[in-house]
This record gives sequence, structure tokens and C-alpha cells, in this order.
Amino acid sequence: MSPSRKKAPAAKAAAPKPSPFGRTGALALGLEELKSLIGLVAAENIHEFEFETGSVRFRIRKDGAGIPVVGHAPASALHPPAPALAPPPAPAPVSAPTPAAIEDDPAIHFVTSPIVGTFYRSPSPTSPAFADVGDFVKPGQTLCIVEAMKLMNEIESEVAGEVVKVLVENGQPVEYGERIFAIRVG
Amino acid sequence: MSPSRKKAPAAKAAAPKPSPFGRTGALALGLEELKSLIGLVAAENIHEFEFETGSVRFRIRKDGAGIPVVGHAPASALHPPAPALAPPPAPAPVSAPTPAAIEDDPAIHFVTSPIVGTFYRSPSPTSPAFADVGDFVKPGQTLCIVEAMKLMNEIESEVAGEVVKVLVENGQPVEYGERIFAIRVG
Amino acid sequence: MAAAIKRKGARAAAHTAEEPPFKKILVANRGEIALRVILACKELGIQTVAVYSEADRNALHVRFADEEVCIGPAPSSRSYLNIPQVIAAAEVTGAEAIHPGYGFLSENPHFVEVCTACGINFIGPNAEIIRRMGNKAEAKATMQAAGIPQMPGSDGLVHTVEDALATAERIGYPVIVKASAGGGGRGMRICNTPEELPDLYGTARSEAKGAFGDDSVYMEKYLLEPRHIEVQILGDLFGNVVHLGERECSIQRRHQKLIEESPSAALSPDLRKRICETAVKAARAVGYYNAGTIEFLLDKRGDFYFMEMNTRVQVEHPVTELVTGIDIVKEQLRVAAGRRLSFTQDQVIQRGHAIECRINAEDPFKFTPSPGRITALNFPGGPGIRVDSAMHQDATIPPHYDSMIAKLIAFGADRTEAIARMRRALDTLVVEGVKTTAPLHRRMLDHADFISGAFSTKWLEGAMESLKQPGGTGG
Amino acid sequence: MAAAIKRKGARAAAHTAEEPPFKKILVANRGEIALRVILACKELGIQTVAVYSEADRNALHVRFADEEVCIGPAPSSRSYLNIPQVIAAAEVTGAEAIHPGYGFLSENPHFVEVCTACGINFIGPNAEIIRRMGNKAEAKATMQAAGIPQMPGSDGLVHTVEDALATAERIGYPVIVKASAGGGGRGMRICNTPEELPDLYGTARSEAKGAFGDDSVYMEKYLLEPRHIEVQILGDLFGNVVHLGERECSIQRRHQKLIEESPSAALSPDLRKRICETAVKAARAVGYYNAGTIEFLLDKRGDFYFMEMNTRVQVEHPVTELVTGIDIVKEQLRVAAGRRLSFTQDQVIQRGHAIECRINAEDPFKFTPSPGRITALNFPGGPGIRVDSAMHQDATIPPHYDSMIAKLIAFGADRTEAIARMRRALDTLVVEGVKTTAPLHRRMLDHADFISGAFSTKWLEGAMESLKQPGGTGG
Repeated sequence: MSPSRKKAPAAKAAAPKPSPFGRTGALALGLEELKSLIGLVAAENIHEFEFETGSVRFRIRKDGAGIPVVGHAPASALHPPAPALAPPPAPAPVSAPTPAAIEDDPAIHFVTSPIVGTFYRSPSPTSPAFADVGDFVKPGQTLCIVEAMKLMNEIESEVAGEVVKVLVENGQPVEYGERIFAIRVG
Repeated sequence: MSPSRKKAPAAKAAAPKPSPFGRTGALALGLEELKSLIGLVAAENIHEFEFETGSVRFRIRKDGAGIPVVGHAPASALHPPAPALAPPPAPAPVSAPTPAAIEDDPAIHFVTSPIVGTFYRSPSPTSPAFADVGDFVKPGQTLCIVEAMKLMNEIESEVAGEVVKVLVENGQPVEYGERIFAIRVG
Repeated sequence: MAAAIKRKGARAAAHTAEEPPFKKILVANRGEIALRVILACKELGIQTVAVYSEADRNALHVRFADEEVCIGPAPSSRSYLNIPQVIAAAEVTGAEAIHPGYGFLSENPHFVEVCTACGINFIGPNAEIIRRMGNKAEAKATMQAAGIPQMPGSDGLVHTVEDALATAERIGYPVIVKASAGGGGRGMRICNTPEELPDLYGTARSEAKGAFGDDSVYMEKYLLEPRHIEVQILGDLFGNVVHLGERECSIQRRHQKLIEESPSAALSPDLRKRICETAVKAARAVGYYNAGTIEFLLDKRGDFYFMEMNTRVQVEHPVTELVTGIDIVKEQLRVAAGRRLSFTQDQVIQRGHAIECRINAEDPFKFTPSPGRITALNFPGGPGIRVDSAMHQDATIPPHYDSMIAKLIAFGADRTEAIARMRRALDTLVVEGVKTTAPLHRRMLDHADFISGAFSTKWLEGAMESLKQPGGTGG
Repeated sequence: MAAAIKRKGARAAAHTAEEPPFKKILVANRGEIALRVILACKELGIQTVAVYSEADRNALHVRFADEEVCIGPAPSSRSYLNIPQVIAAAEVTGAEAIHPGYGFLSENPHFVEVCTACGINFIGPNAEIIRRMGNKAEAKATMQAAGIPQMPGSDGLVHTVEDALATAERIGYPVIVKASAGGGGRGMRICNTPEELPDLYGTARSEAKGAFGDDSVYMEKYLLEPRHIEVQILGDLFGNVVHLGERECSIQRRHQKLIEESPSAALSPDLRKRICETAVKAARAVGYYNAGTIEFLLDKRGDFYFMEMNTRVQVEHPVTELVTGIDIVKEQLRVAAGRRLSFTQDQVIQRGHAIECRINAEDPFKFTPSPGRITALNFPGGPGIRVDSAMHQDATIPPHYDSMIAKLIAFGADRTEAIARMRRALDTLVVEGVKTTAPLHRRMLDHADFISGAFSTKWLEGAMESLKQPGGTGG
């Protein structure tokens, strides 16, 4: 039970979210349309606006101060980031949060961990990393190892492209679906 | 404890309901339609508007401030008209629900009971009614009696106009704020 | 759209083992206590009438009653405190009796007289008992005559400064000057020396005059680290009076209780027996019946003094229900209907330990009210947790009434288990949209003084600064 | 943005009277039972790790655990039943032990072996016990050898039609043919005459083959109006085995329990003693430890027969907790850590009466699932009501798992009070957005047969048509 296993609350935001802006249901609701709805609700004498169709659900709510709050994931109101009495968060992990630029870049492919385990960037402590930032990788090329139950599971790239960011520190735990590499496809 | 005191669940169901769409189901609900609905709800005397058809569901809600309470649908989702296992409602009261025509007519003034008690239309069982449908009444003119704690409280008209409907049966209980007369001002 | 007084299809009250004590009663209250009374009525097969102000149209006590009557606008003075409206609501619905809950009309002897004059059964003691116990000086005199230990103090009212100085000399400083008609700390002054007494005596009187229209005051010895111990009483119309053990309510802020528990960690079995038997003696002295509470102050040496009697059900009655297994509100209904108490003193056994936290919609450290809409709500569940509340998600807490959201009550085999359960109940309580006092409660439950049971009615005042710090739990 | 495995700032587990049995455990389950285990851990000062599928990202068991690990997509086979993922989650978080709850991996001996191989403490009995009790024929043989009353039936498996006919002749019709690996009614046939036996024997075998990949069957006498009586067992690693009294679970639909209670209205004190002592004997016969349940069928004459043993905590464990005051889940954690049972058989006393209703998101009369979003929710509170649930307003009930929304448990001084409290709990339960079985429960609680206690495991089947009618409560 090493302290390094204790992590700051981070990943709910990092988990891949279904893009709500596709064409689901009968209503073509794109980014521009949402923006105009947000503006309208913010301007009008409206406290809350909730909308759902097919897999799309969103809610716009203003608090007493009149600041609009927009959530487009089906995030429960019962799920704030931290309980009221939580101590200050643990020291932040070494790698900084993914810049919004990467998050929003449609050319970026995120490799996620298919299993729970411990993330290793190289086959042994003395070996070089399987893949470093700036490297170009091919589909099927090993990117890292996730160790679980003493088994070393090699994780391969599904795409060809340039590694632009390694999202987990060597030796850290990863959960199912957690983003581990950002690759610029091409 | 006479059976006449037991009333059918009436008032909640009788509250004016928005019937915003002639055709539900195949509803073409685009951005413009949504925007116009938001504007409408913001402008009107409406606290909350919820809509569902097929897979589309949305809700527009305004803050509690400045919203008149009487006569509008309850805001809480926890307040449906009747419990799931309720027996069939008791026989409906003799006077039918107020037609929407009266409800919506801005020329109609509703006289409400200022106290809880028993509603009497005349000073004694053999006397004529203080005011009947079709009568013209003046401000200060007695419309009825509400008896409480053996005291006969005369209820007077606040306006001049024609009595178009008596909303409570003689001898029935009334609560605070309950509408008892509809008067066409003029 | 005719009559708005609604019946919501209450079922026939079949299959109850006992005949319902009443057919129908009116609950002259709101919030959790109104709902609590309605639950007891449902269990006994009694039909219920809720009354409500326009601010409470969507309240749960209205939803779960069989009938409902709007009795006025939001201000209490025009609705829940408006006697003619309440009585008229009982008349038009044919309610046989009125349960007043706590607060509002529950200790108003005039209201009880009006009920009686109108042939409505008031669920509580008679007007005479309420009047006598409501006047502090008269209550004190009554108890003195009955041989109940009194705080050393004045012999009735103190009319002059000279009286005050002589009394203080006799009982010893510090002393406290209290308004006879008082409550909530108004018209009350603590005095440490003869030099400051004349001024403080004067201000107590003028404050009492302003607050209650009555400037009569009395004096008592002021205890340094007293504990608030109260005893639950139940009596019937046949002269049977029993106690249901004690509650400790020493965790207070400005005379507002924040945590209550039973049994008290401060009582030995012998002291418990003496204090409870004294309470029964006090209740008998006034011919008490229905539910009531005798409040005592207990000093460090184990001496206890009569403080006051509350002639109604108490906010904190659930802790007693949990350790005795007796449903106090159902028993109130039974004895009000003229039945004998359904148990004897021998059958009252305190088992385990119960703690109650009152969760208010207030800033937990500044105590400023935080009314508003509850946008997310999760009440704790699981073993040993009882929740008494009339709140729900999307409910709005009106600014017109008290700010209590819920009472969390934890039961365990012993005090340690009860504390552990209350902690995790607070950790799994979610209230969003308004601030609550839950974070303060959570820290108090981690404080070494609370855990060891070493506290007095003045503890919270002194510990408040350290409780404002996340780590300040003295442990 | 690195590691997603989160700590939510759990506080140091100070002030617990006993040393926590573990520092940190993983809860390999979801829903109310995962939350129930987390609550017990909070009370004992144990850190918790929740595992969850992608469908449960916003679930309360995730929110209230100290750490959380996503272990796979929504289907159970790829998440909650995925042994390597669960073990890896325990490894990366440093959990010392795993509590399996009920269902999922709780009775999987292979999982227990993997835990053991990986040095993780499984909170339950060992793999050998689970394997033996999981195979019905083997369990039966074990109990036979221990002298536990058996349903008259075949001596082990029935391999041929001739065997089947001879067995039926010996034990008397009606008989039941059951799959050895079976459950949930599959591979099960009731047979009234020798003429129909050959065909039914054949279909039972082929159905068993199809459902479980194993066509071995055995035979038993078929009781006409049996009652389901089960006994809660707790044991430690020092050979101490105690019972916590019985539960009656006869209100069933297709072997799914709907209402459970303790004590059973069908047992005399003498019969209760015999059945409970028999259960202890059965548990001792397999060297049982941790929590388990021995299920019996009780016939009209007071004879009872071993049915099966469940080697895990039971859905309906709260009724036992309420009448005994013992926290079964906390005791599971203690004995798993190698401690002695914290009480002896003499200290187990059944007091009062408890009833549990399982509220499912289903049509109350057709039992079709009703997944969806809960748009409004009010759980009942007040005296004597316990709610075990992981649901909240705005939560979505995923279609991937069971449909239980909440367990309502009512406690009263006697069965009458428990029934009255359960009725009003159901009357004040509000669930909007999905259908629930609450209306069916409400009607059952008004039914004359339920009130009198005159029911068997077949009662609901027969009463269903009348329960569909609003007035059809047989009263």
C-alpha cells in the first residue's frame, strides 16, 4: 500500500465521454444551437432548462447569482467533485492536466487502458521506453505494459501517428478506460 | 363528520394546464421552436414547463421569486394529484370545473374566501341568496356568509360587476384563498 | 373547482389490532413534526387533516395527510398561529382532536381553552397545567412546594435592586437575573459581583419589558459547567405517570440544542434513578398527563435543579423512542383519547444508545440562515439510522419558519457504536443548494471532549473557534 | 491528469474504540449491498475501494467509497464478474481483503482461490466450503451424513427413469425432479403420478443440460404448502458457530423473495429452538465460518427439511439485524480478520418484529422490468423504518443489473406494529419515473392471509389474481 497509489481526484473528467453533439433523435442540435440556447437562458428570466432526446441530455441551470451552469454529460447532481469536509487534495500528479488544445483536437487519438493494473513504459527499469513523446508509432506497435496479477500485458497502438503526450506516470495504477497516450493521427 | 365534507380531489387537477401543442408525437421541434418556448415561459406567469414526447423530453423552470402560487400547477415533482393506490374519486361536486373561458378571461375577477369555514349563500335556509348568477353587485355588497366558530362572517364584493358563476355549493366548506365567486367587472 | 378541501382517497383503516383512538384528527403544525404525527396516525388508523400556509402548498405533510386545508398566507401569525383559522379547519373537516406538535400553538393555554369550548380534544395537558408551567416564577413556586430541588435563588420575583443584592448575597455569586415570561436568552443577565448587579438588573428588566411586555424578573445561582439533563414523562387521565428515562442536551448554542442523546454519559445508575423519580414526582405534583419533559441542570457534584417543564412533545423525542422502543406520539394519541398508558414503569427499559443531530439550513460556523431550494438530497440509511424530515429534493425551504431540514438519529448497541453510525450518516448525507450545519456536527463528533463525554452547556461556545478549523477536534 | 484511481480525502480513522479489523478493503459489488458494506467499514474505520462498471460511474457506492476503480464496461461478465479486473483493482489500491456482497462473485469458489493465491483475504468462508455447499447433491449428502433432516428423496443422483420411478414409489407422490447444478426453477419438474414421471424426468434432464451444461438430477418429495424458514449463522475461525434466529421468506414469486420477516409467525418457541440448533449443527458439520444461511422447508406438521446453504450475506439480513441488534456485516469483517465472534449464543436475543419489502423497478402486477430515470424520490422515515438503498433522485436504473431500488425494513414492538409501520412506509414512499412493486407490497400487507400469517411459498401464486384488484385483499 504505497502512498504513490493515492491519487488526486482527476479522472471523471478524463474518461471518454460520448459526444453529445452528434445527430441523435429528430433534432439536429449542434454546437451553435447549444450556444444560442445557453445565451437565451442566461438572458431570460429562466432558472433551469433541461432537455433530453435519445442519448442527448443536457441541463442549463442558473444559481441565485445568475451564473449559468452547463452540464452536458449525464452527470448526477449528487456527484460533486469532493465531499464538503474533504482535506485539500493530495499533491497533483507530475504530468499536468491535458491542455484543452489536445482535448479538443479532433486529430488526437487517445489510447485507453483495456485493463486495470500498473502502467510501465518500458519492459524493465533499465530499458528505454517503448514509446516517447515525438516518436511515430504504427498500429500494433507496443506502447507500454500494464501489469495485473503478475502478468505483463503489452498495450499496442491502434493507430499510426505521433505520440504527443504520455498521460500516466511510469509505475502508476490505471483503471479500465483510462487514457494513457495521446497520439496525433497521421 | 358528515359525508358532504369529504371532497373529490378537484382543485389540483382543475388547475389550468398548458396545452401547448395541438399535435403531440410527430412534433417538429427545432431550435427556433425551443427558443420561442423559452421566451414564452420567461415572459408568462409560468413557474415550470415540462414536455415529453417519444424520446424528446425537456423542462423549463423559473426561480420561485415573484411567482404567484394560487391556482397554478404545483411546482414539485413530488406532488402528483393522487397516490398510486387511491380508490376511485368520490362523486364529483355538483358545480362543474370553471370553464377555461372564465379562467382565461381578464375581465373576470375572482372573489376568494379570506377565512376557513362553511359557505352559505343566504342568511337563513329560507331566505333568498345574497347574490345570484346574473346579478349586478357593487363594492361592499354582501355576497355570502362564511361561518366559522359559530360566527357568521359576511363576505363582501371588492368590485362592481355581474356575477357570472358561484364556485362553491351552499353549505360546503371553503379554505383560505379559495375562489368562491366569479364576477365580470364592469 | 368547488371545494378545495381535499380528500386524497385514504383507505379504510382496516386490520389494526387496536381500535383507533380517534377517527380523525387535525395536525396544527408543519414540517417534520407534522409528518411525524401523521405517520403515527397512519399506524393507528386515524384519518389526518393537514393545515398549511400558502408557502407550504407543496409540503410533504400536506401530501401525506388524508385531507388538507389552507389556513392563510405564509406568515405564521396569519396561518399556523391563527387560532380561529385552525379551529375552523377542524370544524369543517370534522376532526375530533388537534395535535399541536411543538412550537406554534403547542403551549398556548388560550388555544387549549378554545379547543375545549368548541368540543375539540386537545392532544396534550389541560390549559391550567400549561399556564402554570408556562410562567417560570409560578412553575418554580409549584415545584418548590412539591419538594423538587430548586436552583438556589430568589423567593419568587425580585422587585427592587435592594432585593436583588440581598438575594445574591444569600445564594452567592455568580447569579443570573431572568425574565419571568422569558425565553431564548432575552431578559437574562449573568452577574459576577455586587458592583455590576444594579445595572444588569435594570437592563434585564427593561429588556424583558420590551420583549414580553412584562418586566418581572427572578434570580438564580449561576452554575459554572452545568449539564442539561431532561426526563421524558408520559401520563394518562387515570393518574398514571411514568418516565422514559433521561436525555442529555448539553450541546447547545444560545440555548438552541444541536445534539441530544440518551442515555446521558454523565449519570450513574443511582443518579439516573434519582433524577427520573424526581421528574415523576414533579409531574404528579401538577396532575400532569400526556407527554411532557422536565428539564434539569446538573452540576459537577451530581446535584440537579429544576429548570422548566415543557408541556408538549419535544424535538428530540426520537432518541428516547429508540432506546425504549416506545412510540411517544402514538402514546400521546392513546392517552388523549382517554385510554390508560399501554405500559407500566417496570416495562420501560433503556437499551443501547441514541444520538440526534438537528441539521439546519444555516452556515455551519456563522449560523446565518440559508434558505433556498434543495437541488440534490440524499438521506443516510442502513442499520441504526432514523431520519425525521419533511424535506425532499427540489423542495424550497421557506424563509418564514425555522430552518431545520432533518433530524438524523443514530442508534447503536452502545455510545461508541452510535457515534460511529452518526459519523457515517453525516458522511453520506448530501444536501446541495443550501448550506447546512452538518459539517459542524461532523467535527463535533470527532472532538475528544464529545467522545469522552466531558462537556457542559457552555462547551460549544468555548470550542467553536477550534471547531472552525478542519483539524481542530481536540483529539 | 494521470492516474484515475481516486482518493477522496478520507479522514484518518481516529477515535474508534476497537482497532479496525482491516486497513483497507475492496467491495466487489454494486448497488445497495456495496453501500451497506461501505457503511460498515466507515463505522469500523476501514478504508474502502469501490469498483464499478462504466454504467455505474455516478453510483452512490462509488461516491461514498474512499477510492474507486473502473473495472470494465456495463455488462457484468466484463466488469463485476471479471475476476482478473477485480483482483488487479485490489492490487493497485493495496486492499487487504475483498467483500463480495451477494450475487456476482460471492459464491464462486474459483474467485476465492484466486484471492487466496494473490494474498487477498476473502471475506467469507473458504473455497472448499463454498464448492461443497454450491453443489446441491453434494450439500445434501454432507447434511445427510451430519444427521440434518432431509427431504425424503433420492439417495444422490437419479441416473435412469427406472431409478426415478422406484424413488417416487418409495417416498410417495407428488415428487420433484431437480437439476443438481440448478437454480431459479430451471431443470425442475413437479410430478404427481407414475404415468407422467418418465416424460417429466426427461425434460428436466435436457433443460438442466441446456441451462447448466450438466444433466444430473435428483428427486425429492414435493411438499404441498411449505414455508421457507432460514436460519442466520455466524462463525469464526476458532470453531465458534452461533445462530441469530430465523427468517421467514415464504412470500415468493418464482423463487424470488418479496417479503421477509423475523421472527416467523409459524414457529413455536420449541420449534424455533430445534430449527435453529439444527442449523448450527449443519454449519458445524462443514466447519463453517463467516456469515451463512441455512434454508429449510417447513411443512404443516412442523417437520422441517434442509434445502440449501447460502455461503454469503443475504439480501434480507437487515430483518435479523433489527431484531437482534447485531450488525452482521461488521461481524463478517471482524471474523474475516481472524477475530473471535464478539458475542456468544446466550447474548443473542430476538426482540420485537421486523419485516422487509424488496422494492423493485418492475410493473407491480406483471413484473416486467421498468428501468429508467428516477424523476422524484422520497424514502420513508420516522420511527422503526430502515432503508437500504443506493438510489437517489435523478439516478438512472441501468438495464444491465437487477432491478432492486430499495429495501424497506420496518421494525415494531410486535408483528402488528411492524405491519402498521410498513404500511405507512409504503404509503409515504414516492418513486416517480419508473414503475415499482410497492403497490403490490401495499396490497399484500392488507391481505387477511398475510395479516394472520397463514401463507406458504405458494401463497402469492394463488393470491396474485385477487391482489391485482384494488379491493382484493381477502379481508
